[in-house]
Amino acid sequence: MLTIILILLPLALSLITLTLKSEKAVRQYVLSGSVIEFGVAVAAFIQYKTSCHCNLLFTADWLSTLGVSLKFGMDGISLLMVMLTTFLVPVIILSSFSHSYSKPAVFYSLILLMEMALVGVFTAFDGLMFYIFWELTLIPAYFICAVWGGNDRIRITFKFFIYTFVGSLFMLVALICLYFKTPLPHSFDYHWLYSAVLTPAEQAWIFAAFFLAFAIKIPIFPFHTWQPDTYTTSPAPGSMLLAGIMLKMGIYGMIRWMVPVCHNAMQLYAPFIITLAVIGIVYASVIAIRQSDMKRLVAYSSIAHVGLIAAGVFVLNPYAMQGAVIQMVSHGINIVGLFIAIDMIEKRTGSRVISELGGIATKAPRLAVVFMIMMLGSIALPLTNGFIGEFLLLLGIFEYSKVFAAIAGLTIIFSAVYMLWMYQRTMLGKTNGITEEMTDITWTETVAFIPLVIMIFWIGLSPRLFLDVALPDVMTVLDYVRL
Amino acid sequence: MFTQYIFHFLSIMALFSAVMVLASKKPIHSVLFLTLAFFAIAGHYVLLNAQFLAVVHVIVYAGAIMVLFLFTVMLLNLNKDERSPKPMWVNFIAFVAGGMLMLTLIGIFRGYDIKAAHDPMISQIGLVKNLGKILYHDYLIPFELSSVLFLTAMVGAVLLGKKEQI
Amino acid sequence: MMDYIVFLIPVFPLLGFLILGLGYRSIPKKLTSIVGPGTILLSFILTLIVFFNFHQFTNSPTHHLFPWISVGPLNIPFAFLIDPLSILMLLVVTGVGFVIHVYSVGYMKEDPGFNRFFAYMNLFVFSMLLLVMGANYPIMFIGWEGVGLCSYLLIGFWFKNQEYNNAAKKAFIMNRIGDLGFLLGMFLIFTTFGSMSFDQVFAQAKSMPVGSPVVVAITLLLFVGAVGKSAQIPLYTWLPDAMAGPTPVSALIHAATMVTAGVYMIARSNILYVLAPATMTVIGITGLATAIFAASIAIFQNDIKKILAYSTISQLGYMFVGLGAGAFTGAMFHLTTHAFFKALLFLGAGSVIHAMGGEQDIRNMGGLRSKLPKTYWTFLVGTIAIAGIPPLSGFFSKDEILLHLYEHSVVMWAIAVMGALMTAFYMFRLLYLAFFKNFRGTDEQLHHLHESPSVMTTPLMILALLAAVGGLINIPELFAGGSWLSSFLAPVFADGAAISLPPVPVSHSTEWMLIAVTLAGCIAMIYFAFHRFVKQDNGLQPDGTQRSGVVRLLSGKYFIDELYDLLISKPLLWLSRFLHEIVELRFIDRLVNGAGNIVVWTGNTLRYIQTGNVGFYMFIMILGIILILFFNILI
Amino acid sequence: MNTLSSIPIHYYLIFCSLLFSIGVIGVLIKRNALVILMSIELMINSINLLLAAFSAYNNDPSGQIFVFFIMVVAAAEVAIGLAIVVLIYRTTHSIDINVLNKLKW
Repeated sequence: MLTIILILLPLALSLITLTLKSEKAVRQYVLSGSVIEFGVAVAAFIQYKTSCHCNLLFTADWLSTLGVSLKFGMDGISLLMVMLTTFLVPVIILSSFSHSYSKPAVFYSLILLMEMALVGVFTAFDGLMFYIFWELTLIPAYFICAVWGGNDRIRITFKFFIYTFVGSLFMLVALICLYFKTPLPHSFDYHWLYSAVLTPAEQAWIFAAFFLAFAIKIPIFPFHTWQPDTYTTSPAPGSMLLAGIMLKMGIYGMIRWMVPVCHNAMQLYAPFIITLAVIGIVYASVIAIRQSDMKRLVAYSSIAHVGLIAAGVFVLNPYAMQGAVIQMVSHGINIVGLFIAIDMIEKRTGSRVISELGGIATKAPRLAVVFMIMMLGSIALPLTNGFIGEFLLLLGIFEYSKVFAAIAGLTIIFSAVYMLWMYQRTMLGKTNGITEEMTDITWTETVAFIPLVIMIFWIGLSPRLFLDVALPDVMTVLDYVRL
Repeated sequence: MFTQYIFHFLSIMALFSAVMVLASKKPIHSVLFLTLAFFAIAGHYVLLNAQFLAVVHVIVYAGAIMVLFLFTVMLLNLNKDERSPKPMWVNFIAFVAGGMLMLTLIGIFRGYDIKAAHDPMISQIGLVKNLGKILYHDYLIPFELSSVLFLTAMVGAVLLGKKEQI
Repeated sequence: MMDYIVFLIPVFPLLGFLILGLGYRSIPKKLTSIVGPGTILLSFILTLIVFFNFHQFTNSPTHHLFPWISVGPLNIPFAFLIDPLSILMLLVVTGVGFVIHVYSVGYMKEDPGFNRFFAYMNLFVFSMLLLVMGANYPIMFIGWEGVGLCSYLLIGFWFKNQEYNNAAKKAFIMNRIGDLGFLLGMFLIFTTFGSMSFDQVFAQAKSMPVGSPVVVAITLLLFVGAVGKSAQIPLYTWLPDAMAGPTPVSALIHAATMVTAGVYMIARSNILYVLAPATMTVIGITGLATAIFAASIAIFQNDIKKILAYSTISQLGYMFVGLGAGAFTGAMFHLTTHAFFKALLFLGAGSVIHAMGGEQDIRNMGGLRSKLPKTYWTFLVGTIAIAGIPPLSGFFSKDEILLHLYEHSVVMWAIAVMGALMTAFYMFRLLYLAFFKNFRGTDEQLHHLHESPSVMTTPLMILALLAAVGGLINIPELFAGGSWLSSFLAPVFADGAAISLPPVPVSHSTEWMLIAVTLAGCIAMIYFAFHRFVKQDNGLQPDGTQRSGVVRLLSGKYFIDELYDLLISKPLLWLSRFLHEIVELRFIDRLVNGAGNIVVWTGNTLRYIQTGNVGFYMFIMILGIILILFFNILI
Repeated sequence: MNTLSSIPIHYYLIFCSLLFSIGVIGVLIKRNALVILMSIELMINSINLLLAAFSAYNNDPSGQIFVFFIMVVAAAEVAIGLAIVVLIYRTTHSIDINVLNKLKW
């Protein structure tokens, strides 16, 4: 029951938001609404912990002749993703209050719609539902970027839309193909889809279609070119939603669909895919070193990080899979934190260009500290959340192949290089004309960071809560591989 | 044997007229040759013991349609040569294409071994009585609808033919 | 109870960090100067309690705190290990750390970032304690990276200066290169032994054959980590730059504790290393090369802190040589005495810099002996100690390493002795130039000259005392000593010692002879330095002077920084640019956009088929019909 | 066995193919819209005849009914077609179809 509330609540909130007029009312309403949503998610979490997760299952007939049903539920992995989504959305909303967006009702309504679609993706236990929500996320994302974005937004969002849409169409094809391979009566129920009997060739094709969809969404090198532009152009909340949550859909999809359905093909093609991912890690990291725009730098760093996660999924062992799950959460938190910090710098100085900034730490020590913490999480310093994920991922990859692990491990060096470079050039040094008048973040703005900082250290210090929730289902997923 | 001669005669006449429709320089000659071709085809209908069709054919084609053509030619005073014939290579390609189509069609039909299930000479289905029964029994609604079609066509033709710009 | 004491040791510095870090704006300096050193003092006291009751604590050496990461068979508890080795390190870290904290109260008094400084310092001690106390490799790695972070923060403490920030960044990144090696080594340990806990790994390692490739790989990877952290060739260039930080930082982090982490880690994993003779050779050669290399650079440096930095690298090299020769106790002994005398030297240098108003070039010093008597005398003690003159601490520790080296290989011994001679030379050069003869600085500086306050000189004296008598903890048999440290650490190295073949012990007469040779050389060097820099006064060349090739090479630090810049930084930046501008924008993005453009282009092109010529349409149509029919025939 | 049965149905097929092809060639080579319409009529007639022939040979009246309906449609088509031709002539003073190439690109 909680599951369906989690989906419907943001939708209802979103629709009601449209009726509100004043910006203040919209803000209060949206923020409290998203916090309530998070509360529901926490309730689901507690319920999940204390009882079996069948309580969270919701089933209703929809197109019963086609075997499509409204089936939503949560296992450990979805639960973590839902927690991440519902946790980040209030933070994102709160952080966006420092800006005054035109047509606030529509803007926040779209954010809530996005939340609803994302929760839908993570809780769908039916292939067609998964696809529908998957595509549904594109609509608010498109409008947020295309209406409130920066320079050249139309071209860039158009590319983003078409690119990811093409990918998801392949996924639809794969799902339908899979549907016809299910035992009679055909059904989109994920258990039925898992039980589809596939020849190796069919598996390879379905693998390819799924991979294309997810690789574009994640994005894995070389399908990433939409990403830096889109992250750079989007308004800050849009970038956060895209980078913090939306790209997790791709990895989640890999775990949810590819591993159980086409693991043979995955194992067969894993060397190529991991090679791609590892190339992407190094490639994006190297490119990030010389970026001049902070958002773009973070965008490239994100490609490197998610490349590691993708490689981790493909090695198909519990460490890496666990690492991927926990790193999805960590990466979402860290990158949202970084984007918030960048947004606050941009709001105060009007610039995101690294070479134009400097000396912010003297003017805004609080901002410098939180930025440092986000950065440390992002470069995977031990006792921050990033370390747990990267440690497990690299360990898993190491078990698979030592060479890949060594190359992928370069990310810990490169991430230090570009992150410290950015930190040094923007935060440290002397102030200049642009940063001279800079003020520190206000306490209300700091509030947006506090949950993130708490999560960074919580996961870093004691990841057990999160690891234990996901572990049984990670094992279940991996059991499909062993069978 | 006699019917065979008639068949060949009618066929040759129809084909010759058809060729002449194309070969004539003046549209009026084309129309006249077309009329000849229609009569030859009407003969074929008779040969097939489809009297009803033969009659309708003569009325509709040789009567109504030909008159329409003639009127158009004459009213518009189109009875002159084409101002600039198409270049040779276009004609050539057209002939090749048409010839290929013909060869393909003949090639297809040659491949089929179609057995005549019934002798057309003794077939009674082409008689007005039989066809009328079927037409007013099985095909009543299409038949009635065809009158609507005519009405539509008439309205359309009138509208199109009006002087004023629509 | 015992568990609590153990846990509290790192908790105090962490608390200090949290208090000072969260309230860095509001806490008055007075309070900070109590909280900052106070937390370390508490840890030190607890360490002493542990030390004096160490039998109780080492009965069950591993103290579990809470489970940290657990995934299937991977189980990493947050646990501490208390054994003689970690107690020794704890004593050094908290003891020297406390002294340096006290010193910093005086040294940093005027700095606006006073609170921030102590917050970082406390965080550093916390990380270092984790590193030392960790009962498994990942916990050690937490500390390992944590100290790297603190080093970064403290080197770039004066963050308005981008040069300093560059130095900080360099230190962090070079450390990270090592960390990657450490991390991979850890993974290999896990895949080999199925655990990362010291006790389990070492217990299993005991039964491994000597020289198995996997152990060699593990030890080499771990050694990469040690190379990064302990500034050995080729990853040493960050340490001289790290002198950008405040001097107490150099003393604590870049002399006494953090840089010795590599030595500690190898000593900790001694069983693995004993099993990998190939790695031991690599370590020995690296250490020896570093020792000589850094010492030779130090001879021609003029910055007081840079000299000490190269000296540190060189001394670390000695420790690694010791490790390579299997003298784990010797290395740890040298680590301890080095912590004393190098911290002393750095703090003394800090006192000098403080007095000179920030001047660091020894060419502008001179004659400070009379102006800064306390600093001079303590500095002298440190110099003698590092030069290896008996009976100060440096003599004993260095001698122990040299002796082991001699047992190992005479050639290596000879090279190491050469390094020791160079050490004596450059240290006395420093001493003479800074403290003897006449003052060469500006009048303003002369006017400013003053002895440091007692809050700074007292730590100097404490450390001088330690540097003087620190050698007593391990007086060898030769001098009728009890080798207390050896027996104290013996349990840790017992397993390793049992595996490795005991070298043929040299006779006492040989030992005497070795000592005599070394000592004679050192004294000759000291005299040579005296002759050259005090008598003749020709050691002072301004920056622009033409010098012979060798000297230019040495004073240019072998141009390694420039080489790295040319070989790594520049190509990396170039590659970054290439990948972004050519591969990314011109190739991949064009490919993607090309896919879109092909659609547009196709549409644009096929549009022209729509000629408007009806005849053409009909022709196409008929062609289509023909094709359909034709395929009909075929099928 | 009647005499007429000596005309095999193939004769009709070939004859109609020829007639149809002539119509097609006419459509292709002529520029005069009127003649093109005539060619279309020829094609329709060839189809009609074939339908009638099959109908007769198979003794199935539906074929002939269809011919009837086709004639209906053809008559309507010619009426409209000629109206259009007249209209074109009025606007362009030509019934050359090559003039009618405004609907392109």
